[in-house]
Amino acid sequence: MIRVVLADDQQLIRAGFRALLEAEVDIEVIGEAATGAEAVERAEAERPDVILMDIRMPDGDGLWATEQIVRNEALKNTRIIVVTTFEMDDYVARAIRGGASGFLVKDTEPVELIRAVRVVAQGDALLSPGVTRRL
Amino acid sequence: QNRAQRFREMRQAAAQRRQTAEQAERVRIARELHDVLAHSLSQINVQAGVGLHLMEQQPEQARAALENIKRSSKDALEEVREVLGMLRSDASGSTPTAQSDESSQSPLRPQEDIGDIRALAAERTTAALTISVDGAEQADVRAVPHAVQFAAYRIAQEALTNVVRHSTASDVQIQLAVRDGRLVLTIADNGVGDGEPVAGGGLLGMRERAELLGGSFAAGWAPAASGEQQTGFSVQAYLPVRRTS
Amino acid sequence: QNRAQRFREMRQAAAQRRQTAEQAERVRIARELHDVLAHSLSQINVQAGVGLHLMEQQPEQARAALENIKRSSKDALEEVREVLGMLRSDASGSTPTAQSDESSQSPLRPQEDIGDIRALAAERTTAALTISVDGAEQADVRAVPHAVQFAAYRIAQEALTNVVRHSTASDVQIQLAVRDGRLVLTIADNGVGDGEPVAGGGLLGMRERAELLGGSFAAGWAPAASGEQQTGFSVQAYLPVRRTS
Ligand SMILES: Nc1ncnc2c1ncn2[C@@H]1O[C@H](COP(=O)(O)OP(=O)(O)OP(=O)(O)O)[C@@H](O)[C@H]1O
Ligand SMILES: Nc1ncnc2c1ncn2[C@@H]1O[C@H](COP(=O)(O)OP(=O)(O)OP(=O)(O)O)[C@@H](O)[C@H]1O
Ligand SMILES: [K+]
Ligand SMILES: [Mg+2]
Ligand SMILES: [Mg+2]
Ligand SMILES: [Mg+2]
Repeated sequence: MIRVVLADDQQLIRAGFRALLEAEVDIEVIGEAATGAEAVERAEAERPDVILMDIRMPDGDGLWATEQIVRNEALKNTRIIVVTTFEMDDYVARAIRGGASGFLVKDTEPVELIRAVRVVAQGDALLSPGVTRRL
Repeated sequence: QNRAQRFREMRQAAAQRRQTAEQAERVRIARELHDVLAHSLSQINVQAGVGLHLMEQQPEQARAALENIKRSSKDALEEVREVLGMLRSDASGSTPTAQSDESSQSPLRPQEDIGDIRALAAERTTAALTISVDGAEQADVRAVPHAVQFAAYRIAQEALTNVVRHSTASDVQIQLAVRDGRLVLTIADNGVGDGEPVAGGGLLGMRERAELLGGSFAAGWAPAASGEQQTGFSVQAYLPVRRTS
Repeated sequence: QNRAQRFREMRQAAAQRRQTAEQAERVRIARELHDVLAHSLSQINVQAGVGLHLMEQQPEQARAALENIKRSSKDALEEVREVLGMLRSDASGSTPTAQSDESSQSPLRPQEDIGDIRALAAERTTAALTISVDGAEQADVRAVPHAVQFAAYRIAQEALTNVVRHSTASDVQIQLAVRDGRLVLTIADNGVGDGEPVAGGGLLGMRERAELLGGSFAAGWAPAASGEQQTGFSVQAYLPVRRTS
């Protein structure tokens, strides 16, 4: 079972991703967070395999939370996919530098998102094509 | 000829200033819209995608998605109308920002000024963090143009956000002074650390604000001096005080 | 003394020009956004409503609605991204824009022209709504300057958005003609209703577009004539055809 935490301040995004992922036999959503600080908390409490991490959140954004989680030795098996509204160069670069395993925009196809979760859970890195081109 | 050339130069300078104002305005609007619109649209897109993906196995998901979309598109529309209404009324606006009446705030109107930095500091003060503000009440500081005051407020706000987020500091000092025709704003903490900071949205935004006003910006760790002095992170902005009247 | 005063006046004039440029820029961005985004969002809202309404009897309608919503929210997002990207790069931008070359212009670049009105009409046509376009191919109409063409396109687009949103009409007629040095654009529907419309962003934007070009604008219900003639809502813009080259 791939255990996933969803971090996004938009409730409808969390609900959408939850419905999507819960429907897969090998994936379960074990927690949600609406702020960066909560994401770090959830990560420490649940030790998920994968976190889908929004960037723009109150109280510690997703880039900060990513850095905190990556830095935490106890969470070295937790992979982070940054999922955000904009594929902005500086965000992408920072997310990757900060230790995220992948970067997706929110309007990615559902099948792509599910695939990304599986790929990253296996320990592989993932970059959306638009991003790799630029880096 | 000499006169013609002077005139041409004057015109060029004016055009350039105009351009700068336009650009500043664009950046500001871009920021606002980023928040308002893109988020609603991506939320709608996710909902539609999920509804479609799941509708075979879970038909009720399609209904839920449509209901959510209906509601959030309506909310977003109202928000767009509000923002645009305010852009318009600002633009046709008789009185730019004479009133400092908070209740009449629009998201796009610069209203906070240097006087509000004190409240900001009080808000962020905790048992573990003291914040002092120096110079905010001086007559020459209070007299700087509103655009500069607003920029100073935002820079102080963002710098304090960074202290709370990134710093081990127990004390922050905010200082304001007018020197050589510039407002000098310093936010210095006593946190420990080193290395070049990797600029994110916060430092970039602060720099942008300063440069849009024709000023300059610096941020980083104070060099750890001869054993005694404590190191700390500081942010400094120099904002030219051009008189508009 | 005289010199000091002249200098002060010059400075004031420059400040005013700057202000005006800012305001013009805001209005321009506001208008574009209203048309581009309010438009997508309201279509999305209508789609969701229709999908929900029909999904009991015709479950496949829910799928169609979700598909349309998914596509249009993605398109709109891309548009927002493009606009924001360009606002950003413009702002940090190197070269101002001395050229008055319309086609090489920014994000908010006028692109559509009168020729695109036909496609717009086709897009909005449904079983319950026919839309005809008259005069769009006439040589004198096609020859009007691009800024005027773009304004005409946007006015037609916004008027159609209003028909879809507010009207009971089953038929819309769009007419274009050049008369007395002006492009005359009429969008008239056969919906039923009366009273002065309360102008929102749509009618305001249409008027602004017309007036910015030195033209005029009117909208409202046709007077219900002597029993025979059907009443309807119509929008009319007169856009001067000034030659730019
Ligand atoms: N007061 C401070 N003390 C220590 N480090 C700081 C301080 N302010 C900024 N930094 C460093 O500078 C970096 C960049 O700050 P910046 O505000 O640009 O981005 P951020 O806070 O990480 O993210 P955001 O885009 O949300 O502001 C921070 O990540 C941090 O490492
Ligand atoms: N074709 C039409 N048929 C009937 N009423 C119309 C028509 N077009 C406009 N109206 C009326 O005029 C009003 C103003 O239209 P306007 O486009 O300015 O604002 P809106 O459509 O209500 O909102 P928005 O700011 O999103 O465009 C509408 O609310 C409606 O009552
Ligand atoms: K599951
Ligand atoms: Mg967010
Ligand atoms: Mg920051
Ligand atoms: Mg309208």
